[in-house]
Amino acid sequence: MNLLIDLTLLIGILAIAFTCIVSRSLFRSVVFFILLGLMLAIGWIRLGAPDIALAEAAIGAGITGVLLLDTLGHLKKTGNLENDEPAPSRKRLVLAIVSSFTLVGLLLWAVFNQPTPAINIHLLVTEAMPESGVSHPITAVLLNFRSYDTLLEVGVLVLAVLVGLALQTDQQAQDSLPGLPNPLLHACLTLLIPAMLITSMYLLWAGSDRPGGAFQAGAMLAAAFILLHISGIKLSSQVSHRMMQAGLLLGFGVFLAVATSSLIGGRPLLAYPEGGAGMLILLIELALTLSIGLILLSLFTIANSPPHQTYQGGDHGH
Amino acid sequence: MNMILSPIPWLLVIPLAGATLTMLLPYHWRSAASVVGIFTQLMASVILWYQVTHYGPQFYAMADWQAPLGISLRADGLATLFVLMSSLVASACAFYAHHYLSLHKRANFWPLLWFLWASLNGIWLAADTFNLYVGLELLTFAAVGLVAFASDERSLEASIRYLYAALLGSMAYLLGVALLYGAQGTLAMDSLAETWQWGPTTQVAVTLILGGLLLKTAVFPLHTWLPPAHGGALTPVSALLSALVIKASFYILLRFWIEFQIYQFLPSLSQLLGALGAGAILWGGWMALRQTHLKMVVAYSTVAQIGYMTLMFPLLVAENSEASMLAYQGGILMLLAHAFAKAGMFLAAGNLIFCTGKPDLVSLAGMSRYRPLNIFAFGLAGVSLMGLPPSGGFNAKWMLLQSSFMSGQWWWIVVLLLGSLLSAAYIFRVFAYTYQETDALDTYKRPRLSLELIALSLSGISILLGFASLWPLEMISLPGPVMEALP
Amino acid sequence: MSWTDWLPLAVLMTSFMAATIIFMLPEQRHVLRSTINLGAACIKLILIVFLIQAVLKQQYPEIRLEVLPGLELILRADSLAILFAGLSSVLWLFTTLYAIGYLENSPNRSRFFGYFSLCVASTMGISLAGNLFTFLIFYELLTLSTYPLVVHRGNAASIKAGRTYLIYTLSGGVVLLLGVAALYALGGDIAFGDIERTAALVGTWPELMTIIFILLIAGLGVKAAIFPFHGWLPTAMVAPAPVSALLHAVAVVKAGAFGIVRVIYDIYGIELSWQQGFLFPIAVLASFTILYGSWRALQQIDIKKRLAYSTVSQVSYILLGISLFGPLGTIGGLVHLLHQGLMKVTLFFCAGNFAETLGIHKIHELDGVGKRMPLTSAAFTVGALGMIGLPPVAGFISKWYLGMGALEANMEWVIFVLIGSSLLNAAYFLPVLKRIWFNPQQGQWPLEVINNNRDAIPLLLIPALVTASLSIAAGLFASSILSPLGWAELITLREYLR
Amino acid sequence: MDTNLIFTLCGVGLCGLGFFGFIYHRHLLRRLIAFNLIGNGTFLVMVGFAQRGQGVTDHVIQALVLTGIVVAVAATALGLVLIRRWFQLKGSTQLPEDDAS
Repeated sequence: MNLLIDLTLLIGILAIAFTCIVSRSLFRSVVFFILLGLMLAIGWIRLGAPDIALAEAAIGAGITGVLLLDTLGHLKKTGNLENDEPAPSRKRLVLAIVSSFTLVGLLLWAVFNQPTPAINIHLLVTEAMPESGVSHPITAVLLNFRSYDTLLEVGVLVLAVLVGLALQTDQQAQDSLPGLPNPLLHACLTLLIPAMLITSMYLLWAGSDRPGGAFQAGAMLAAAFILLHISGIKLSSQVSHRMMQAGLLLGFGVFLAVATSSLIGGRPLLAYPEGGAGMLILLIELALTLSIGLILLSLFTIANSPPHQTYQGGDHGH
Repeated sequence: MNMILSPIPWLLVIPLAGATLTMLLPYHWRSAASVVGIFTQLMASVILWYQVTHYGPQFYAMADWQAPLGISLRADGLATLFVLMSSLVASACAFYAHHYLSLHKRANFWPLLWFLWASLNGIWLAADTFNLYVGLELLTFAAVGLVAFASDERSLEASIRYLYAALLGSMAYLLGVALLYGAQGTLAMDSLAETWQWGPTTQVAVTLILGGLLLKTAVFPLHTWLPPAHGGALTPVSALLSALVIKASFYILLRFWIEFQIYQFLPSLSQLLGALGAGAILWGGWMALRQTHLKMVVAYSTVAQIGYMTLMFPLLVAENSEASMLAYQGGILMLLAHAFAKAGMFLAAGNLIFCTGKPDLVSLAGMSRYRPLNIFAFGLAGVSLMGLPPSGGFNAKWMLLQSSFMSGQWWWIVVLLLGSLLSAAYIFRVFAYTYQETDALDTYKRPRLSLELIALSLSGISILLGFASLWPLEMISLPGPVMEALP
Repeated sequence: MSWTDWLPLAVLMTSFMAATIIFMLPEQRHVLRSTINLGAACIKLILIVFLIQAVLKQQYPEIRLEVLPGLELILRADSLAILFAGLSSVLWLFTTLYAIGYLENSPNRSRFFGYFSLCVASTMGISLAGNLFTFLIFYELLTLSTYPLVVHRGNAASIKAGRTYLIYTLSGGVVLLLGVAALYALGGDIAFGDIERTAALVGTWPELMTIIFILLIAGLGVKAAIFPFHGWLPTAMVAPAPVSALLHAVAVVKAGAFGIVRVIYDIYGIELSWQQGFLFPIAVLASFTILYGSWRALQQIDIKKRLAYSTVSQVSYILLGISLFGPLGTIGGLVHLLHQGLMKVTLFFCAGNFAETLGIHKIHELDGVGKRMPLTSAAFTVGALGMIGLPPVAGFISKWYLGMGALEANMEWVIFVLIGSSLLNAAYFLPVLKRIWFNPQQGQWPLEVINNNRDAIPLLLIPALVTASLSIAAGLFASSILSPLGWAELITLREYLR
Repeated sequence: MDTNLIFTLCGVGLCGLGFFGFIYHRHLLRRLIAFNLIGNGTFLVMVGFAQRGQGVTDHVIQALVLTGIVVAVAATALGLVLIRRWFQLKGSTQLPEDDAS
């Protein structure tokens, strides 16, 4: 029975992915891409990875999907959606087929010749769990054992926003999506938004002993923010620019501060003081959730706003 | 040793904190904060150098979790040299940028630079394959951002091209790491090296990692994204990209190649890499010769110079330890000399373009008369890139030549020598333009003296390396994981 | 380490420091610039005198710096080094004087004199190099620092000449690098004079060592302008006259010839070279170049071009002398290294004077110039007669020893080469002298810069007169130990026939 | 055929399809979608392959995939920002064809 489900998922995922790639309509491609994310979420549950399933659904399918759809809407409005798309050349087709088949062949060869790993890291994880300060292993890995990776990863997120902001100089960005003046939608939102916020908080809190955590919670928060944004309630106009920036950096800043405080306490970077791991992790996660929500929202709004059109001549300041 | 005295975490914390601060501070304070950061960063690099030379390689367990469960950082001689190199070049480029960019551009430049710097230090010190992936992504984003923020059409196109190539590269790398983890059950480089077992899985993993890193390093024929990105970015950015950013993926490749002893088990792959390097030298040189814009000449020169560095791979041969050692040292010296020479050359080129106000070569006529200091800086860098003595580039070429002789691979000698002639051709072609006398009076703009001096000092270092090569060579030959894995 | 050991470095640094300071000087500060130039030249001469004393006492000052594992930069003053360094520093002084006069009021003097000093610094490095690696470094540096001088005028012709110059010299440099690197790969760092090591290598790898010899000679032959690598020299004539003097007499071609001397005497050893049969092909090639250069000189109507081909021919005398196995041939070759420098620099100074004073570039324009510019013409005559080999000018001494050397080495055919070449020399110089002294002036001078019937300005005239006098003095006082001949004999006795 | 293997194979397929799309298409948005497919495929391979080797649920690799997903969404967002600027500046949805470089 399980095998049947797995095989169905396999075929389904591949079929959707295939359609997504070859579909003539870009819109359909995007829709199929979102669908693929949802299918993958089921797949992740089958793989025993509910955390990833949540993240995939919220971030992979949700946020990425919204970003893509929004871009599509923009393209459609500027009339760039389907017109100037000549069929790629035959040479490209041959090259693409040959290289992807080579890749698949190599990977299959690698997969079917898998040796037995010499190191079983999960044993080490189990052994170290009591000292981690949390009871959910993934949170322990993300925010304790390999917290350095996570720190840099949050850096990547901040950096993405930073690049977006650097490209956008026009502060009074006018939005390409006008607010949707739909009373029904507003009614729905008044119910939906609090529910989403609560879910987000739950995800955050759950992270310490079961699936969930800052990223999933942050994504949920971002989804709520984006919904608000689309419905015409602009968060960016409610709070000042500086507040917004502080919010974006809050998670990264708190994370970095905690990391550095351990240095000053004479411990290695990122090492939590004895007994304080749980608290500090929760603190970091709290800050991260808010920041991730704001970062994902900003990524959405930055993509939306038109840039300054004029090229500013020479780049020399003097 | 007391953990608080180790400079390793500070090398990461300072730039990350610098990035955060410079994003939050008002525009006018960002430079001041950065200057403080730059000096602490230089100090930390020097302390690291002192510690490594006196107490041997340093290991640092992040969050106090030992690898393979946690993430370790390693500072051996090689890593320390790269930390020093990137600190020097990045500081020089930062000071240049401070004078070169307008206030608004500068404000955005600082946080991007700090992220770039953090990721570079992270990569030099990393000892974990997945950590390297995150570091590479951080580096890519910062670099793409720096290219894009020139905010004209050309740089935007270049940054998109760059982003796509880099993303594909990191994904290939990640896939390779996934396979390695599946086969070995660990991500830490040291334990990977210990438990390494050759088989189809590791071979495919190596191929994927190799492909991804080659794409990110812009090794011929995967170089097409590089010239527009490096040639189209703002001058201090071009210098950073050519001098440091491409070195990061090359450095990872080199570490993999030696520490996992790939050179020993896949010699044919080494030869392939050498062939790609040869292609890069000849094609990059040829294309540099055909460019009409100054910065494009310099950018294509980077393509060719990457080829020289790649030539060290086929010269790492298991049977001949002397030749391997020479290749290793020569290759690193080449990389080091290129970092300084290319940064100096890009900055000098930027100054020249600022003087004439036009990016093309023809407008350079009379420059050697009116702006001799810039031409001199450009020339010194050129000497090192051509591999003419006395320069770091020449010493490196000499060592690679010796290594080719010793391992009996005469064909690389031909490539090395032909390549020098080609590079001489494209560099002197630029000179020929600058020596042309025109009737035009000196109506050109004059860059600040500090801008000229920064370019000159970077180029000067590449020349000085010709006399002080022993110092970096001793440094990278300090005991450590790389030296243990060399034959 | 005694204080004399620092002398070689000091000799090098005088020019380097001068170059650096001059680069920094603003264009208008030409008095200061000239002072620095001449001051450096004089200091260098004094340092050379100290070096000569040390070498006479059989001390060989030496300084080393390890640049790569097992590879050192060595600066060492032995008698051969002093021969070349002495020549260059004497001629540098006069060429600098001349250049100051020549470039008066022309643009880009800062750049010019900066590279000029750099060029001499490299020449000093070449002469004082203690191993092939050091030699190679300064040899390439010489290429780099002469390029800006060749293209100095910045017109299309000089840019093109610069390109030709680079194509030849950089390719030569690559061939030389290949040879040096291969030799290093076989035998490690071989210092000059360590001929036993090379002998052992030749015993082990005779073919490889022959190939390396060919590579080294070919690489050096480009700068020495041996046929067929001579093409750059006449093209480079577009450069200003002081640069021509530098290329032809002081630095560049001499560097090539000097390098060949080093390779044959101090790397392979003259006996080994002879046993391996390396010398005969060089003798043939040198002879051919001598005749060919003279023949081409005969066809030129441009004064500087004729002098250029004359250089092609004359530099090969040096090689011919070296390739004659025996002390007399060696003396002849070495002494010609100096004599040719003195005489050729005189000729170029005079050619420059003709051009600068009266705008004369072609030979037929020289008619009657002897009356208008008697002193310059006299100096020119001394140089020309010396080239032909008439006593008492120095050129005679060289040819005499070359002839004796040929007999000693049982290569009588060389005598015919010498005679033939002297006849050709006479054929292309005597008509010029006839025009200068005996033909009447034909109409107006092409471009009379200096009116009121005066000769060239003193700054241009004095260097020419001094070098002309030195050419005669070198012939007249040949028996003195400090004359070129005396020094060449010292080298030959001390170093090669131990 | 266990679940881990099946999803590893699924990942391999996604990588192949994504790689095909990345090379074949010139439309920047399509290439970005293709990149995301490769990413998803890689994540599946990471977890499936590792768990197949280890034989149990591997929390370390799952945590890494979480990191990977976040990085991928950041990359996508950054790509979209650049692409949309490109649309606005050039009115084109693809980069000019490479000339001889």
